[in-house]
Amino acid sequence: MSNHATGAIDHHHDHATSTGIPNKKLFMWAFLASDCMFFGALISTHLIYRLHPMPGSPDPKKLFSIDLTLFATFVLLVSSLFVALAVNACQKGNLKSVRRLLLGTIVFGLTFLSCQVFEYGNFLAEGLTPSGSMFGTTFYTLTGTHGCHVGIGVLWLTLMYIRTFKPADESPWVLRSLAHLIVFAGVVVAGVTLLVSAAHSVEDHGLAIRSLAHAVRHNAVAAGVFAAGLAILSWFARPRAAVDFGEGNAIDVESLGLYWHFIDIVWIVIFTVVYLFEFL
Amino acid sequence: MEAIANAGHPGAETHAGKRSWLFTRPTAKTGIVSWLTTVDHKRIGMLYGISALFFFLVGGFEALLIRIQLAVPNNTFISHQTYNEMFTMHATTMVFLAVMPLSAAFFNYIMPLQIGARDVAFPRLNGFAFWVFIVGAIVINIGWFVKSGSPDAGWFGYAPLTSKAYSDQFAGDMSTDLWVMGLQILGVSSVVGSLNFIVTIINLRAPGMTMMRLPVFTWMTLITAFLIILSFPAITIALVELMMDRSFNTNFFEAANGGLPILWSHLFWIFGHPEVYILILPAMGIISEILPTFSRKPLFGYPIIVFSGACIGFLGFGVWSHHMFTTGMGSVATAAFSLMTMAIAVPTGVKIFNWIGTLWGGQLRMSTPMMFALGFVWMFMFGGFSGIMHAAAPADSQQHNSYFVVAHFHYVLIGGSVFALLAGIHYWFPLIFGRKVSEFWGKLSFWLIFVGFNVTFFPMHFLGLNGMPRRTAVYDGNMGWSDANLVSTVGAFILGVGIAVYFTVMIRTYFKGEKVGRDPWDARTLEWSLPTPPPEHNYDVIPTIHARDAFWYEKTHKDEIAKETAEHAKSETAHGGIHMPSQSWFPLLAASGLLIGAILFVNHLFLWAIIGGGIMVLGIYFWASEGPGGYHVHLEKHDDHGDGRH
Amino acid sequence: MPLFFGGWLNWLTGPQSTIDVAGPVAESQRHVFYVTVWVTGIIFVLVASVLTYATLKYKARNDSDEQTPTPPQGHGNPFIELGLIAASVLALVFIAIPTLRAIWYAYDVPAAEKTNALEVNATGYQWWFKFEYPSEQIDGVGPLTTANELVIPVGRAIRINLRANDVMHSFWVPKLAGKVDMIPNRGNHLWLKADAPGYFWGQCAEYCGESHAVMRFRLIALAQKDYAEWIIAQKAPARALTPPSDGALAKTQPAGYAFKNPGRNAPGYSSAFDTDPLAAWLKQQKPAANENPVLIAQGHDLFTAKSCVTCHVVRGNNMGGAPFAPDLTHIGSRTTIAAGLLENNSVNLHRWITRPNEVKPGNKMYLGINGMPGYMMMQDDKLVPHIVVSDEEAPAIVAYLQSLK
Amino acid sequence: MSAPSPAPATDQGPPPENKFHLLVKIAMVLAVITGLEVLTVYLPLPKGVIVGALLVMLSVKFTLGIYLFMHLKWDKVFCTILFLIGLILALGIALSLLALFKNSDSVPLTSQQAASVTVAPALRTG
Ligand code: HEA
Ligand code: HEA
Ligand code: HEC
Ligand code: CUA
Ligand SMILES: [Cu+2]
Repeated sequence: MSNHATGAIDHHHDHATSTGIPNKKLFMWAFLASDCMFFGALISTHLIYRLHPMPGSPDPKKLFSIDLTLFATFVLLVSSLFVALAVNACQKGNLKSVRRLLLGTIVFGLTFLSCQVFEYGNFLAEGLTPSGSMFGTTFYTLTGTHGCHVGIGVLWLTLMYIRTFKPADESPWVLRSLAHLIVFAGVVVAGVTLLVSAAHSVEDHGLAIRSLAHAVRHNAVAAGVFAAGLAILSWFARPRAAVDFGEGNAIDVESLGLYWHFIDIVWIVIFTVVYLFEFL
Repeated sequence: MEAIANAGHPGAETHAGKRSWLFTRPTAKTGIVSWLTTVDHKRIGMLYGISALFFFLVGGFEALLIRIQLAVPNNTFISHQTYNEMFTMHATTMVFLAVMPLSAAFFNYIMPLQIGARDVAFPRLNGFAFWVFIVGAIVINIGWFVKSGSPDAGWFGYAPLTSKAYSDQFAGDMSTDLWVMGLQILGVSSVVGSLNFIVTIINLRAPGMTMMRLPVFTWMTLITAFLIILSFPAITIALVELMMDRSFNTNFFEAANGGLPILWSHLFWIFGHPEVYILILPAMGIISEILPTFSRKPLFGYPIIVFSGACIGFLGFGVWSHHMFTTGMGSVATAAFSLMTMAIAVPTGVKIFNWIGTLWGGQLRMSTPMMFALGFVWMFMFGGFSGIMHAAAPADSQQHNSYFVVAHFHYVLIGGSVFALLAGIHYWFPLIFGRKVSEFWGKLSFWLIFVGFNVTFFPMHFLGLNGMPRRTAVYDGNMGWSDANLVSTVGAFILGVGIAVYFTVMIRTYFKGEKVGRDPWDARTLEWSLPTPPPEHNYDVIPTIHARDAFWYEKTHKDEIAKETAEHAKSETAHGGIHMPSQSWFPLLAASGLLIGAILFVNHLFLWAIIGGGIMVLGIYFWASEGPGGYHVHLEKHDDHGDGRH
Repeated sequence: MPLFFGGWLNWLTGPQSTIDVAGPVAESQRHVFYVTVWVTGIIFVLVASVLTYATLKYKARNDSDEQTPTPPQGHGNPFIELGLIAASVLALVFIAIPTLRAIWYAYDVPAAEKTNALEVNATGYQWWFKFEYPSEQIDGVGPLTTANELVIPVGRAIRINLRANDVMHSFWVPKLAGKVDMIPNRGNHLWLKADAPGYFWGQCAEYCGESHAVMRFRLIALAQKDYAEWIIAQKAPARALTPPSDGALAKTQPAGYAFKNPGRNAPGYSSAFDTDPLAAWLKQQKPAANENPVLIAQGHDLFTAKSCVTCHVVRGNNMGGAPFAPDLTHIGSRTTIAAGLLENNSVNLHRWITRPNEVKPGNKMYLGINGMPGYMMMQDDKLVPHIVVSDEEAPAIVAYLQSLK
Repeated sequence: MSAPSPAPATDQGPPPENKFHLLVKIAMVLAVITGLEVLTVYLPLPKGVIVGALLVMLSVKFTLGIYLFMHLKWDKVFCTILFLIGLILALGIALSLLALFKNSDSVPLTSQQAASVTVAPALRTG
């Protein structure tokens, strides 16, 4: 998001900052310290209400599907690995890997979000609503806030990905990048729709090609958008003249990575404290 | 990269023509555009200062209405409802729109100068923080102009009074939504601004400016910034939960569905107590600059003052429940919070003692800033003592929510924060505007304020002990409160006159005041080595720091410093001159998206609010795409900064 | 005038003074306060003298003073600093010990007095207090319930369970004990004891909405015998006065008082009452001499006709009512109405039942509550009048309510 | 993963070491611990032991995450300190809040089924 929003002076002039830590990195760590308090307060709220549940409040054990949550956790973990590798690759100036890894992170991040949408769908079907019970209230708010963080992360990843196509010469690029972004958004929405629908039909018909086909058939528009979008995206990604993205941007990717890892870590906490503890 | 490359290599200008018109950087140095697009920390500081002083007058005006209503028993000057709106807005305005931004004004203007930096670490983000602050201020104050009226739930908005069931007088009431939304926005501004200050102080210090050489004001800025980033998330969460309750019918604070209103109180005060130190630490920083300067001595016990500041900040997170002694927490919890609270007296006392140590053996010049600073020491100490009385939980169970508390916090907030900020304005006025306030008028305003303040708030201790609860629009004449209230109201008007004199004198001085040159106070810290007003790029040559009171050292080692500066100047020119960040429209654009979104949201047009969000994202996107930009100031050609720009 | 020195003391002896206390709990809290005053006072004198001395001694008196060479640039003295830190800690210990003792003391009834303690439930409503005596059950009704005036026996520990029905309130009788909040969905309690019979002022001490300022109550401490009598009287159903059956009912009756609207926020207290409030209270328990049975019967009918009964219980005369409105069974025996705001006399009652919103803006009797229409009701998202008590009708209702001893 | 780099070479000192294998290994360790966590929940052990074990595994994952994935190991200690300030405060406040609300004084009325006093006054009449 802010790959160029920041830090000009030190970069150019006093080559080193007073501490040797790049400004952006310091900024990120301070922000994450603040975010600890943010999630700390939110998770505390959830736990406080779990300490003395209202009589007749829903039993989370019956609702939670540990398989799904475990799957989502692995997915987020892999995305975290990808972004770590992307930083590594960027530091070595390996542009192609950076792009691939960013895309991988995005795909896994979206898969995680799809899991969440799927889970919400199931819970709502079971009658757990944000307003119906305190458990619903805190559960949806907590995981929803985490989901928003993931969403922002995906947006940032996408912008970073598009950023890697910025031409090295000064040719105008904003409009192209905006178009790129919009197509990307279309693909994402269509993709998540397909994925959630596929998950539902897998649930109904078992894991088989048939159920996937079913999902595609029922979401023809989404499937069309998805396919067309992918085509345009690969056209956008065709090899071209030199780009303005290299080792110097490693710090940008790294800041993004810090944010993304932190989301993963928060999920690690949520996984144990919100999900696993309920099974005791 | 492009922007940096652009700035770094002469000749890069040739590419500039190919840039999208969208990214043409504004270059006006005067006029409205220059202010709307500024990234200069000094200008942003002034914007903060002027807005804060405006809101100080608004908040003070509200306070006067409160005092008029309370002047006599059973008064009918304003209605209960208006009164409730008035104290809510008075406190919200004073805390979030006057004192905090006034501190931020000093952080912005003074701190980078004190550490020998050319600007803050992220100049455009700094502009963004200011515009977001303005957005928050607007949202909170919309209530004056719409049918709902202003927020009326008190400045700590205890649940469930803020819930839909108890705050909607009629369908579509949005006063509480305005408050909730406004505070969230102000939180964003404060956190973003503070992250910037943290990075700046830690990373942009001039060579030789070690952490233990930082001026105390800068240290307090750093600690305050930490308090802000660590405490605001708590209130943000509380506000988000409340917003969910109000807008999407969740149950966080709905008692009937298992909600615990007291959770709001905890979350609020987890923020709220650090918040009061956010209000006082910058003030303490200012005092720690003024006292040494006017005593012509270094600060007594610098390391311990710094350490105790950090200590206060840290302890401040462990005492929040002292605002909740009467909520029935149980003996153990009450005792624990009671003792923790008392512990804060120790580091605070250390500061008082060291300030006195600074005076001891000095040569005190009783100029106006010094008067305000000494007034601060007295009044803050006094307010601190009533704080200790609150800290003793059994005593507090009588004082809580009585006028004793009102007395306590006005002593620390006005006698503390406001006195120090007024001192700071006097102190740095010559640096910022190159003119000095006349001693006579300065001292007159000081004495009016000092006397008026004490006449207003001293009797409130008695009112509290005599059982007068706060937040009451009327009281009966048979309770023994009438005299003290009348005295207090008279005092408030004396105080008002004092403030009026103060402002008038400041404005007059700005236009007609006595002109002064560099360093009129014979001061000690780096910012005074600059000409007045400081040039846009602050330092012609980034200074090298050799001692704690850097400028005092420079003054006592003139030759050595001159030689060093000349050398550095040479190497700096070799680097292509002074690099300055370009102005930008996008912080303003992003903030205005926030305003639009917020207004739509509080009107419960949730989907439309996405438009505002979209504008904001677009603003940030362009902001990211345009790059930091930058241009060079070449001192050898022009001593001015009009040229050398790409 | 309190502006000369002795006057300060007058500023501390009001009816809600926390200094001029009347019970052991408030006394223990005052004791802690005094300790803090002494300790901080001594520190203040010490620090202030040093500060004054330093200011005066080192002050530059004229311009030439300012030109003298710079003073020694001392940076600090660790021994002084550590010494002062130690001294501060010591001072705090002096405060901490009585603090801790009083925290535990005030938390709950001491073990020795537990068996003899009286338990009362107090519930805060916007903007009045309900009091229940769980130990005084009335057959087929539940605990004895009253409003806005809490009557307790002297010398017995009273444990008050604090509940809130809508928003937060706080229970505060300064002369007897520090406040404890009434918080929705939370079970709080406090205890207090009155040393001698007395009439005490109390007030809600947590901001609770528009009329928070006028959410008050009274606490009456009675000798054991008076208390027992009061309990018996209160447990009885409402008094029934049979009017003479000579058709006088049809005629309008004289009011017995002159009413002139005193206007918004006009005080409801009188110095006559304040000279001996306890005596006034005792007097209020007895029926008035000049009762007019016809007027009262008219009032009784109006009370039903105006649908006051949808909210208010008058046990014996009408049951039902609603839990969120004060029980009026013995309203005539209370010294105040509208939650301790107005003294209970004809004019004030008249004022309250004809113009509740002028006395107490936004009150629920005026606006309606929980779907029950009050003096106003919601129609098509607009408030429209529902109950109108005219100045002509009011005297009958006033007489009826006053008869409910 | 070793496509040639199109980015221009820079003069910024020695290139950072390649952490590819390390990172993959860490990810695997994290995955294994996550699996273990789920298993632990179903073990027939006393509740306290399981909670303890889960918290230990949680902290190990947390530490691996910030220390290796987030490069704290290779960064200046100051970053660690900065983050720890926030983390420790958040932990401390969360724990104190939980302690406060666990306290018997804090049991919500709505969860005390037995309580009869004015729990839901709207439901009672009289
Ligand atoms: C600038 C803001 C500021 C500052 C600095 C303080 C400082 C302190 N405050 Fe205050 N406080 C407020 C602003 C502030 N407060 C506000 C706004 C409220 C009310 C909020 C609301 O309800 O609306 C409040 C309320 C408040 C309460 C709750 C009262 C209640 O509602 O019941 C308490 C309780 O403990 C308290 C305590 C303290 C203490 C112990 C200090 C200490 O930090 C003071 C320490 C200073 C000294 C003690 C003096 C100097 C020391 C010495 C000379 C050393 C020797 C002294 C001793 C050994 C005693 N404050
Ligand atoms: C920094 C914070 C701050 C500051 C500076 C002040 C300043 C003042 N405050 Fe306030 N106050 C609070 C913070 C602050 N207050 C808080 C937090 C509360 C609690 C609210 C709550 O309960 O929710 C409170 C509550 C509060 C109350 C209690 C209300 C109640 O509980 O019912 C009172 C009563 O007297 C009061 C009075 C004053 C007065 C007389 C001033 C004076 O110092 C003001 C001096 C300034 C002036 C007099 C301005 C002069 C202006 C002119 C001369 C020009 C006229 C202006 C225009 C035309 C725009 N304040
Ligand atoms: C909507 C329900 C409602 C109706 C109808 C209603 N009241 Fe009330 N009444 C209340 C409430 C609620 C209060 C407490 C108000 C307060 O003090 O804020 C109250 C208070 C009172 C009091 C004072 C009690 C005390 O102890 O302080 C009197 C007397 C009274 N009402 C009389 C009447 C009469 C007479 C009528 C009919 C003409 C009436 N009420 C109709 C709800 C109602
Ligand atoms: Cu009830 Cu204030
Ligand atoms: Cu506090």
